[in-house]
Amino acid sequence: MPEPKRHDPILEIRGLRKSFGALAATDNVSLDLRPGEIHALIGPNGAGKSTLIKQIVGEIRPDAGTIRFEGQVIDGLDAAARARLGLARSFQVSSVIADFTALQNVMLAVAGASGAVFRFHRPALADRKLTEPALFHIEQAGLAGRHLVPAAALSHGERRKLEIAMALALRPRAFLLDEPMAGMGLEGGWQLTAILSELRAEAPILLVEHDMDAVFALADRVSVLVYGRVIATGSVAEIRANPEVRRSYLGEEA
Amino acid sequence: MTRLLELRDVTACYGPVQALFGITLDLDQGEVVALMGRNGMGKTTTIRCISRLMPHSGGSLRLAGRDIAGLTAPKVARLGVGLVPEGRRCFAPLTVAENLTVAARPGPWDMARVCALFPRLRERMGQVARTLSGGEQQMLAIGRALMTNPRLLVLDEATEGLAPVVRHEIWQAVRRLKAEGLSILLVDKSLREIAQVADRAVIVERGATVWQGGIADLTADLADRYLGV
Amino acid sequence: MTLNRDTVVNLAILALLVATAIGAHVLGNGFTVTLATKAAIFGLAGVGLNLALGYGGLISFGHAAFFGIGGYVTGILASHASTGTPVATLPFTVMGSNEMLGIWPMAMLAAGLAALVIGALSLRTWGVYFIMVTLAFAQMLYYFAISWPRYGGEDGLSFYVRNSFPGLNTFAPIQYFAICATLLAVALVFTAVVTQSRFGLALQAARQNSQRTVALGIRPYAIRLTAFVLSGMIVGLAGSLYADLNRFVSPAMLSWHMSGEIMVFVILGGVGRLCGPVAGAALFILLEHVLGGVSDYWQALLGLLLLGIVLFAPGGLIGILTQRRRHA
Amino acid sequence: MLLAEQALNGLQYGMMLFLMAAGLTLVFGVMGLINLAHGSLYMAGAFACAAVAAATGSFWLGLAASLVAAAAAGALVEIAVIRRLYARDHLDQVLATFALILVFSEGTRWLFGSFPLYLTLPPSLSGAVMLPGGLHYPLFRLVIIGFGAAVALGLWWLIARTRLGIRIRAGEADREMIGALGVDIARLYTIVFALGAGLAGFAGALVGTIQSVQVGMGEPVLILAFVVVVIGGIGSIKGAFIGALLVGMTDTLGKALLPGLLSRMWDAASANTVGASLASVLIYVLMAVVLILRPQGLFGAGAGR
Amino acid sequence: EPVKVGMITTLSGGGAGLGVDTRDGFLLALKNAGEAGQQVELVIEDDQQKPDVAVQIADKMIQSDQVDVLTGIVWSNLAMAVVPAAVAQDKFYLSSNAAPSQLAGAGCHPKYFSVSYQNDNLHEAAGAHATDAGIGKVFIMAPNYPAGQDSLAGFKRYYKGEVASEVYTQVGQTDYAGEIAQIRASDADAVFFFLPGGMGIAFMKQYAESGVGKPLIGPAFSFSQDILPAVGDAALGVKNTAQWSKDLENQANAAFVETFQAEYGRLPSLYAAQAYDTANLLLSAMAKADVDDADAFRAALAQADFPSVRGKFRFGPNQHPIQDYYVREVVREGEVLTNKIIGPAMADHGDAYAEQCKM
Ligand SMILES: Nc1ncnc2c1ncn2[C@@H]1O[C@H](COP(=O)(O)OP(=O)(O)OP(=O)(O)O)[C@@H](O)[C@H]1O
Ligand SMILES: Nc1ncnc2c1ncn2[C@@H]1O[C@H](COP(=O)(O)OP(=O)(O)OP(=O)(O)O)[C@@H](O)[C@H]1O
Ligand SMILES: [Mg+2]
Ligand SMILES: [Mg+2]
Repeated sequence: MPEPKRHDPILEIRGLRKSFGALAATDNVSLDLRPGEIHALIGPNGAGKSTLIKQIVGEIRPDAGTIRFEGQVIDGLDAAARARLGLARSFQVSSVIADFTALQNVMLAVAGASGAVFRFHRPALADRKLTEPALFHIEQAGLAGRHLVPAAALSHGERRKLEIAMALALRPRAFLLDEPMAGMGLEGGWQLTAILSELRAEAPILLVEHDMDAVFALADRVSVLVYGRVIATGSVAEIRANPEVRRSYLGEEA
Repeated sequence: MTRLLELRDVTACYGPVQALFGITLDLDQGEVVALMGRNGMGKTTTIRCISRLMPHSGGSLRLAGRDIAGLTAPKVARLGVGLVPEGRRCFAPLTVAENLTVAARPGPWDMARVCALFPRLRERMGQVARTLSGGEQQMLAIGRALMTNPRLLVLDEATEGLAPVVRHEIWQAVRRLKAEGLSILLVDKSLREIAQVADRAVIVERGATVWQGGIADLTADLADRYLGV
Repeated sequence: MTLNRDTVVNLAILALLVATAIGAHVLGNGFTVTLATKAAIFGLAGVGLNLALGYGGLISFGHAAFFGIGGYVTGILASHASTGTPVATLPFTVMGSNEMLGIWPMAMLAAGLAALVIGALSLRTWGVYFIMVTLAFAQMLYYFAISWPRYGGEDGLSFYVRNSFPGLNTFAPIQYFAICATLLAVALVFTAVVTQSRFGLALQAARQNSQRTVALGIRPYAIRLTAFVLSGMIVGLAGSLYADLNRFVSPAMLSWHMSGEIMVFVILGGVGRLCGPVAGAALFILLEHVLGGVSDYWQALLGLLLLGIVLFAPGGLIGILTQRRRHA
Repeated sequence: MLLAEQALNGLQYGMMLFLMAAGLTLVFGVMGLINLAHGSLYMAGAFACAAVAAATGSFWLGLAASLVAAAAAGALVEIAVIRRLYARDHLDQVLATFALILVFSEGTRWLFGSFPLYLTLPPSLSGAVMLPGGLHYPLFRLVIIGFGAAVALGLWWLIARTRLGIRIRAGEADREMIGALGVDIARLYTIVFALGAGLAGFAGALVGTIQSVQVGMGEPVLILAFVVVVIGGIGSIKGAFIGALLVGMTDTLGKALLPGLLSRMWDAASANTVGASLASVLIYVLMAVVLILRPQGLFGAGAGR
Repeated sequence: EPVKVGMITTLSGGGAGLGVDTRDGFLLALKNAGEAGQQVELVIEDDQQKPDVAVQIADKMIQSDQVDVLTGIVWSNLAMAVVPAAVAQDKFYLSSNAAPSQLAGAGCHPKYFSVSYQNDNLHEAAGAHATDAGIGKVFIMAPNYPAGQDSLAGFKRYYKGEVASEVYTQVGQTDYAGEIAQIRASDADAVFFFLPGGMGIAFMKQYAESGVGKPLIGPAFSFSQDILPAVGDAALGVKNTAQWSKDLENQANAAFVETFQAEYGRLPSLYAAQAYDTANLLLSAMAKADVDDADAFRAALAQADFPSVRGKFRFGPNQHPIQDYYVREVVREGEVLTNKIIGPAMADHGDAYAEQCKM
């Protein structure tokens, strides 16, 4: 495999299609995620943003099209394999292990990232290779002091933060974040904006978000998805100025 | 104006852990009240107590002058509390149409009117809720609550995950509902919109009401202290 | 490991079981020792099932298959040892044996292989479907055993003399109890270690939210299959011990009643609690024994008591004893 | 001719299975409650029918009694026990309903003694009729086919077409939420459970009439009924119906044809026993194959783990 | 000196009826014996029809209760689990019902007596009867497990005609439409079936409804007094074979039937009769020898010097009965269905396994 060059896209999507019956949820989508960038994906509800993410991570099989990750075609890999390659996602609806404490949740992510889960003897809770990074990411996501609370007992916003902590703990090659700002609250929103801004240096982010304050503050590029098609890609300024986008999506927030 | 909802020093626990330490809240007929506070401060828990989804452990709750402490959740709902819960909670295996009709009660809100508010739902009428997009589910949850034709609409982060244009329409709808005389209790993070529609705000901090007052009196200083703006 | 409440309760349950057996032995009550042995063996089976069911969320209604396979391997080896005929000559000669140390690995291996095959197919399904597919496989074995005349069919297979263990007289009830209790303790330690390891973390995570574990790069299928096989092996060992307790095996060991009974031990004691199945099995056997003398209709009383426990003690016996519901 | 009769038998057996599974479809398939005591309610219906028929001399009164008694028992059980278990794990339901089996079985034995009871057809339903094509067929089996079809239609209509059905399914998906919307799900569940129990009891009376009325008669039914519901896909009335027919056909035709097929390979005696053994596991093989190929059953709702 | 007897039988669950009759028959004999009966100290335990439970109870009775004699097991598979180990530990076992072939042939034992029959006997008698009745072709059917396979073998051993078709059904099967269709299609003149318990009830009812109408022959199990009321008119006229019937004319039987009805308010079944004989056999031996003197006690048992409800009764070399078998017909007597003897099936018949017994 040739060494990918610095400015080559990390993630390359070409001609992706997916239909549910008559509905074309993804309609010939091509998209790049380049090193160091935050690429925001916006669009009306039901435009197909989450469906696109699900196809990238391998939860849904596309009908056509191809996905390359770091130069490698990953179409044949299952979801777990893609995660191991370094594609981390966050879920639009928080998806955490309810009975686990916040700490255990993030430890699991650390373990998953290390690829060594078939270890049978060492007590995980005493394994500092797991606990230390986990605690670090919990604090990073703004959940300091809440690490011993079972995820089921966290408030909605706190659970969203846990979702972020788990994504961070995967230390991936690329982030796919589905509405990370949702439920965050005002303060949490600011904090997350700061985190994501720094994170892009570590790994590029494909950011699906309806919070325009965050998108405008963070995005290096924005793509707009409507009825499964990319209708525009460009800088924040270009997108804000696009009349079609203003009409179908932004409304007064342009 | 008559008092519709009145909470006095409500406390509540999740098992051994106390979550509410004294919530006091008033909501008059036709009023829009915003419940505000940081993550994990007890907004949702307050709402769960009002809808009787969990028991409270102290204080009093009155709806239209009636003590609702001993009532069950369905009773309270039939007294006119329509809930749009946190996290949508649509009935996953049911279709959009079934979700809307499952608890419908007669009144001004019917299928046609909900579809007019959310045209997207009309297109997806026969689809099961599980496969709806996040925003579509949120629309469905709001529509479902409206179909019960409530007197008091309780919106817990009801605009989460909605596209800006749709969010805008929701806020317009809220204004319209208010104009029609519906009372609304809402939790939302958009200060800008709240400032425009709400009459009053209640701020909770660590499970207790720390401030209650007219929306105009909510100063930047308060917002900074309690909401972290 | 700190000495928290759970650990204390776990140790107390084991101590109680051992004390009962020793006490009965001293008083010369051989049958009570046998009952304690039975509790230890069923407890062991429960511990095995608990690994899959409690920690992995794999509600198997077919663990009698592994219990029975363990039993039949024991019975078959022992009966061939007594007649001196080989069990099989192809692809290589397998001779009978009446040494427990030789029989146990064979029983566990056979049960583990069966679990591998059944698990590999069944794990494509989940939830209630999983319950029913595992049941289906166990039923297939059951009907096969009933009508296969070679080893007695429905009549079962007696081998009259308990297999031997170096240095012990296995026919003495207390000595056989010692063997079973020791194996139970080993299995408990094994389960405790495994469930607290990374593997255990992943297994419990996969139970609750497999979509999430996949997104973390962990394959639930592989994790679950491993747990299922380990679980089957432990239950197979229990089956072997049970065969030796009775010196007899029969298709009843493969029936769905048996699967259900093992499951009841686990639930009664507390799902996903280390010593739950032991407590559950012991209580069940105690009730059966005590109530049996009360009335012909004792099973109705047993039913009422069980009902009381489910209704008023969520989390099973261990739940009552530790005063809290199950956590991660 | 024999094959035609066997196919009809398969159909009829399938209908009988559906009748036995109908109550379970409602309670397990739609409400999502694992009710191991389904077989006990089935038995209760048969005993009630036998007792009332013996006392009054009327089979029809007995049939009515089976419905009423089982529904009443169901309502009682729901209010006293099941109601407290909805919020719990499936496993607690398993243990509780297992306990109920013990109570029911021994309770019945205590009430009615240890010996099988007498329950037989009234003259108007007994005997065989001539079908077109010259086939003699027992009238009552035709009646069972009719009942099975009627119950299937009724259930399908109830669940798919009425608001009650929508509410039950909503309650199964999120009990708390349906309550918060003003639907008193507790009462609804009692009604549905009682209905399921009534159906079980009714089936017990009908089927018990041509089988036997004795303690333990519900056990084989229980497993078969679960098999049927699962093959069809949980939550689907149509699935349970098709599943029942499939199981009925497989079982009957398997028993009829396998020994013959095998006798081409082996001598008659071993072909007979081996054939019979294979036939008895055939439905389990069927279930395993269906679920391995279609993990959510034939008509089960797709994903959603 | 009292003799301690352990009775292991099925007293709960679906099969409890047979165990209850076994227990009641045994207790009645003790009661009728008056003073002598009080010399028997009886321990009764419920085996739940589970072989493993039966084994454990046997262990307990032997180790803790220190019984001298065991009895009571109804089912062959439970007997196979218990008997070999019990006699190996020097206890007497008197079988009041189950008598599998293994224990009659190579596995026979000086301390094991079958007071009932050998499992094949009733089927053999049915075969003999079918031959005598001149039935040319029979359709034969039994469940697919060892007892079922033995039963068809037993029938064929004494049946001289042609077997039209041999069918094995599923254990616990409840619907027989398929088999009935095969019967209808076959050219057999009669049907022999062995379907114990609920299986037999279901088959006979369904057969009666089907209108096939070929005569049925079976062993007594499906026509025993515990089951007949449940089968109802569907059983009327069916011929079945047994070594006992309530209308057998002898004094012991008259007394037994009368006292049983008086005591329990129902007619006795075959199982009750066998248990009654078992108890009386035991009492007869106790009168002659001390149970601790095993050889003498065994000799006393082997003499079978007791008034059997079957009339004449003696043991063969393998300590299984040599007795007469009868053909009975199901009839209605007033309100109740019961059996009436219509003729002999086999006289002084032993069993096919005695030769293999080296004792
Ligand atoms: N399995 C499915 N079957 C049918 N339709 C589906 C399925 N999954 C998704 N859809 C439809 O596909 C469309 C795209 O859904 P998707 O979740 O990708 O939207 P989205 O862009 O993420 O919207 P939102 O911003 O509201 O989350 C929606 O209209 C949805 O209803
Ligand atoms: N099921 C639960 N069990 C135990 N504790 C809980 C549970 N749900 C919430 N809590 C705790 O109660 C407190 C209040 O939670 P609540 O959900 O009311 O917060 P909130 O104000 O709605 O926050 P958010 O803005 O994040 O939704 C939090 O500390 C939370 O951890
Ligand atoms: Mg989305
Ligand atoms: Mg909240």
